[in-house]
Order: sequence, then C-alpha cells, then structure tokens
Amino acid sequence: MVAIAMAALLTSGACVGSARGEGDYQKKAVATTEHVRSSVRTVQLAIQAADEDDAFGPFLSRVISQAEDDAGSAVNGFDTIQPPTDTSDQLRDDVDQIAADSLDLIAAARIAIRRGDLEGLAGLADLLAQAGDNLEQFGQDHHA
Amino acid sequence: MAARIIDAALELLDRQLIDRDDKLAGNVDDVEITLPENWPANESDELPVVTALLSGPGVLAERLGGRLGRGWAEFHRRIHPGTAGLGAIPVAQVREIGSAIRLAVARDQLPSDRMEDWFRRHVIAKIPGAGHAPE
Amino acid sequence: MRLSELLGKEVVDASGERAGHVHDVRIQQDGPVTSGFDAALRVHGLIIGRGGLANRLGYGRGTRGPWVIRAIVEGRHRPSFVPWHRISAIEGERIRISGSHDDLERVEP
Amino acid sequence: MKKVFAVTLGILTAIGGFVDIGDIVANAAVGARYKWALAWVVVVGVIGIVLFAEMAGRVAAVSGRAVFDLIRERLGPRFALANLIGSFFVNLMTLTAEIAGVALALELATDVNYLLWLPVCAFAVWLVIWRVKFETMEDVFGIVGLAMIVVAVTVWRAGPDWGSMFHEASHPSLNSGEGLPTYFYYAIALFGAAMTPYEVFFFSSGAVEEHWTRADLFVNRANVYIGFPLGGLLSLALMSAAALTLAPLDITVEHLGQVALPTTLTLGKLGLATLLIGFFAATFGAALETALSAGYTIAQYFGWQWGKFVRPREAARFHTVVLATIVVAAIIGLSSVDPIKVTEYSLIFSAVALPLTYIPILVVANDPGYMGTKVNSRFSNALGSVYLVIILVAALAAIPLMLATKAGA
Repeated sequence: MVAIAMAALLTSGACVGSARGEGDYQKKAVATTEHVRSSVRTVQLAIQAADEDDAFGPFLSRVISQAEDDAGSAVNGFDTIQPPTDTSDQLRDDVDQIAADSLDLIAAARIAIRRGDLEGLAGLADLLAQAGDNLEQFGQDHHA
Repeated sequence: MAARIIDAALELLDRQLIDRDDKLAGNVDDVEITLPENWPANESDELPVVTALLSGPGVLAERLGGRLGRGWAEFHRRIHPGTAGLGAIPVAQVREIGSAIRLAVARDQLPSDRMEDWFRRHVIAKIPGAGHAPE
Repeated sequence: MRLSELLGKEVVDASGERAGHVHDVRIQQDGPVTSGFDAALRVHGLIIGRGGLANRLGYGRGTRGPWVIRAIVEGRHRPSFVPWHRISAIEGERIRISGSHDDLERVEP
Repeated sequence: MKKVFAVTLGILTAIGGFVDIGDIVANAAVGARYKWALAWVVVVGVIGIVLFAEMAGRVAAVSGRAVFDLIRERLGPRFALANLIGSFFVNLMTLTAEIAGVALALELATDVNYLLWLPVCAFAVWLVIWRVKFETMEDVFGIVGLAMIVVAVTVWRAGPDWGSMFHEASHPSLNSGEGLPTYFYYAIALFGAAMTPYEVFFFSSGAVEEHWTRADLFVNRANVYIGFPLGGLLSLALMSAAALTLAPLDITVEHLGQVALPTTLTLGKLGLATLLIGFFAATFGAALETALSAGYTIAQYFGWQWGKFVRPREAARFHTVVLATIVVAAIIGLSSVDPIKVTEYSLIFSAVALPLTYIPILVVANDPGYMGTKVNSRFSNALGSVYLVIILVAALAAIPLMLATKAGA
C-alpha cells in the first residue's frame, strides 16, 4: 500500500510530460490556459475584496502570490513539453503570449498589494477581467 | 454454583490485562496449558489445566508466525537470552475474567512490564512534566 | 503446551476421516469465582468445525446479528465439541480422536 | 451531567473527520467543480459515521474497551497487525497534513511562509497532548472549531436560490467533459473523509478517557447525533460557498486562501478573521485527533497503558509513540510535500482500510458477552448491513479509480 501511495504521489506530480500528437498537445495547451484563467479569476476576487475593504493585507498578499505560483508552474510545465509538429509551435507561442500577459498582471497585483497601493490594485481589475476573457476565448477557439 | 464455561480463544486470547491498580498491563498473547503427566499414555481421567496466561512481545511474535513473526521472535531471544518462560502470569494471579482480565498483582511485578519501564526511565521521565497529574 | 499450538490443528477420527479444525479450547472454571483461580481452569475439550472465521468473530456462541455476516461466516456447518477423553494423540499438525466424528455433539448456539 | 459541554468529544471528532485541512480544500474544490452534484455523498457519509461511531461509543461505554482493542480480539493478531500498519500509515499521512494545515492557516493570517510555522505548530500540538487535560482540550478545540460555522452564515447571507440548489443536489448531473470515473473518485474521497477509521479510534478512546459507563449511553448518542451532522453541515457549507462564488468563475480550488474568498467577499473582515480562527482550530483539532490516534492504536494493539487519564510517566510507551509520530510527521512536512495532496491520498487509503475496522465493531456490538442487553437493535443491524456493502464497494473501487483518474486530475 505504501508503494502504491508513493507511486501515485510521484506520477501525479508529473501529469504534464510528453504529448502524443497534435490533438493531445492542443488539449494540454487549453488545460494550461484554464489553469492560468483560474489564477486570474482568483486575483480578481482578491482585488474586489481589497476594493471593498473586506480583507487584511497579509491574507490578500498570500492569496495573490499563491495564484501567481500556480499560474507560473502551469506555464512552466507546458513549456517543457516538446511540440510535436510545426503547427504546434504556433500554438505554443500563442499560449506563452497570452499567459505572459496574465502573469504580468498578476505580478503587478502582487507588487501593489505588498506596497499597500490600493488605487493601483483597483486599476488592474479591468485589465485582469479582459485577460481572463481572452484566456476563455482561447479555450473556446482551441477546444478539440 | 454452576461451573462457568470459557472458550479460551474467544474469551481469553488477545484480551486486555488490567492490574490491581486499574493500570493496563498488556494483552493475553497466549495461554499455557499443562497436560497431565505422561498423557496420553497414562489413560487417566485427569484433565489438562490452564496454568498461566502469557504476555509480552516475545510470545506475540511466536504466535504471529510467518517471516515477520519468526524474525521478531529471533530478535527478542537475542536481546533477552535465556528467557523461555518470560511473560508467564500464573493463573493464581487472575482475579476476574470479563471483557478484560483483571489481575491481583501490580503491573511492575510482571516480566512483560520491562519495556514500559525502560521507556519510562530513559525517555518520558526526562521530559519536564512527566509526573504531573492529568486532572 | 500453548493454546495457539492447538488452534487450527486438523482433527481426524479413528477411521481417518477428517472432522474439521480446532476452533477453540473449551475450559471449565470449577469452584468459586472470587478467591483466585487455584488450578480451577480445566480443559474439557475442543471445539472443532470447518471454516475458522465464524469462531473468531464469536458466531454460534452468543453473537447473532447482523444476519449478513452470520450467514457468510457460519455456512452450513455448526461446530462440534470433542470431549478431552476422546483425544487419543496429538501428532504434529493433526489430532486423532477415538470413534467416529459423526457422534460428536453439536455446539449449541 | 459531567460537564457543561458534554458533546464536544463528538464535535471535535467530527471536525477532524469532515473539515480537517484536506477536506476543507476538497469540499471547496468539489463545490467549485461539481457544484452540488456530490452533496448526496456527504449525507450518506454522515449517516454512516453516526451509525459507526454510535456503535463504537456504546461498546466503549458498556465494556470499557476502545476500538483497536476489539479489532485485535476479533481479527486475531495477524489481521489486526495488517490493519494497524495501514491505519498508522493513514494516521501519519493525515497528521503530516494537519500540522502543515495549522501552519497554512497561520501563513494566511501573517503572510509568513508556512514552512517557518510548521515546527512551531508541531511543538504546540505535542505540548497540548503532553500538558492539557483531555476534557479541556476537547472543549477548547471543539468550541473554537465551531467558528467554521461562519461558512454556513456566508451561504445564508449570499442568499442562494434554495430551490434550484436542492434540485441540483437531488438530480446530480455532470458538466460536459467530466468523466464518471473522476466523479466517483471524488465521491469515494468525500465518503472516506466522512468515515475515517481514526475518527472512531479517537471517539471510542475519548469515551474511555472520559470514563463513560453504561449510564452515559445518552451522552454517547448526544455526541454522535449532534457532532457528526454538524461536521456534515460544515462540509456542505464549504461546498455551497464555493459553488456559489467560485464555480461561476471556473476557479479551480487548490489553496486554503481560495476557500476563504467567498466568506471574505460576503462577510468582510470580521467574517475572514472568524474563518481563519476556524481553520486554525479545526486543523489543530484534527492534528490532536490523529496524533493521539496513532498512540491509541499501537498501545491498544499491544495492550499497553494509554491515555491522558493517567500521568505521562504511567503511559510511557504511549507518550513515546505520540511524540515520535509528531516528530516524523513534522520532518515529512518540512520536506515540502504538498500537504493538501497528502490528505487527499490519505482519504482514499482510509476508505481502503475501513472494512477492517468497521466489521469488528459491527460484530462486537452484537456480542452479548460484551454488551449484555445493549446489543444492536434490528434497525441498527439492517442499516449496518447496508453500510457494510457500501464500505466494501468503496474499499474495492478506491485504488482502481485513483489509478484510472490519476487521482482526479
């Protein structure tokens, strides 16, 4: 039983790996954008809470930096997958581009909350909403 | 008073031992049965009697059997050489047989208490507050 | 000898027919309960049967419900009682008894 | 009545089962992903643990014997040893996660990395077990853990459409793209969370710690009928809060902080502060429960003196086991394994190990040798038999489903 548990713990950590063909790669691309989108939406909620003075700084700071870590590791995981074909290269660039925009915004939110810059934080809300919508659109466009 | 029937495996084996001060004192890991002398050759009507309850890791290991049990029993013999009869609690020290088995002696008089004693002296007594009352 | 050495041994009757395995050892406590146990625990016989699980769980001797478990572990065979005087020899993993196993008493539930 | 809060044992036990660190996150994750489509599992789980804990508590009150004592008596030393190893492993994994969970709650409150908090938390758990008396411990953590009720207030204040919520819960359906195996994987994880073996180890040993007797059978029932449904309610509240706030945004719940967002947005700073206190008390309570269970199971298997009702020096091996288990759990936790993943796996393994604990209790609760006239009623046995089947099915399906779905990925 211990062995099974260990095996499970190990395999689950490596859920992104190689891609079996273009379709599979596309699925992983969409999954990556969905992960990033989840982080973006989380940060949006955090900003909303800050805006309405509903939460403490340390709490929001932690929520945002965890979202940043999640999104970052999803993108890094995706980037280590070998794109199977030339058309996949294009997809890879698209994902990187759209994810990088979101990551920048999340990082900006993290910096703002740590500085206590609530105005700057509020200014990010619309941009994040837009980024989230873009990620959602990407998912719909590339749904296998 | 009618004689009470006790099914040994069901009602003695693996039951909790409780000493005269209500402290838990190990489990019944096995039961020692003494056969009549020269049985079955002597043809007498004498019945075997239960002479002792056995308790302790060495006894348990032998009962477990298998590779684990044998290895454990062997290990136990090495650290406690010459202790074949260790862990025997004479039946005369038993006071009551119920959902637990009550003894008429204190647990520190039982040979199976040595390990508890070792941990008490070498680990727990060294931590501040080991003797504080629970209530 | 130890109780655990008796448990699980196969019981065969005089004609060599298998009667089952030792489930338990029935002890009688003669004399008063209170004043210690001075050699009062006498082995009266063995409880034997097929399938050891029921015995361990206590079915057939007091415990009744729930019927699902009882039905699975009890099976069709009720355990029987071998009085000690019918045991003629203990040889390795086998216990020989005198007479036929058909006339052994069934253990009352 | 022996004390003012006579039902805190049941409450603390239930909190450790239903809203420990893994379940807090798992409930919210399930709510965000499936909304109310898995709410029925919580109901099935609550009924199951009520039945199971009532039997274990009744046996402990009538015979003075706690659960692992009986497991060895009825299964024999070999099967019981297998159960002991499995249960101890689940306990250790869960304890690792709970200690980290306490640290994660502090991390959210302070923005200081949880790995820095972890050794402090481990020491605090040990210190409470070493010094605080059992009744005080269960009162404090049982009552403070109730701060989690703030999640139920969140749901109520959010003013959901109760009718459609109930409809979704009673007519579960899956989103497109969701597979049935993953759905059932989560179902088993939730069921495993409701019915963990360590809950009954703790509950029955707690009954002995509190010196329950035949006269306390009503206390047993009060603990069971109040504590576990309350745990189930908290579980459903976490699920609902996530379903209302996080599901519409397609947020995947992976952290404790995300779980707190619905309450924060609905109830503001006071709500958040209350919830963080609830997280702290619930995970701390669960850490106490699993650390003590580790000691209870091993001591009861061997027949050693156990419990906080005697001085530590009178239960030397028991306290040594508890201390060693906490140290090992803290070391594993510091190796920065994901504590939330760890509990999710331990839930699955506890579902696998459950029959070996459930069957002996079901049998002993029917044994007049222990119970006298207090054996199971026909109703308990009928329900007990239904749950026997459910528990066996869950145990057999758990590992295959975990492997097939890559643990719900």
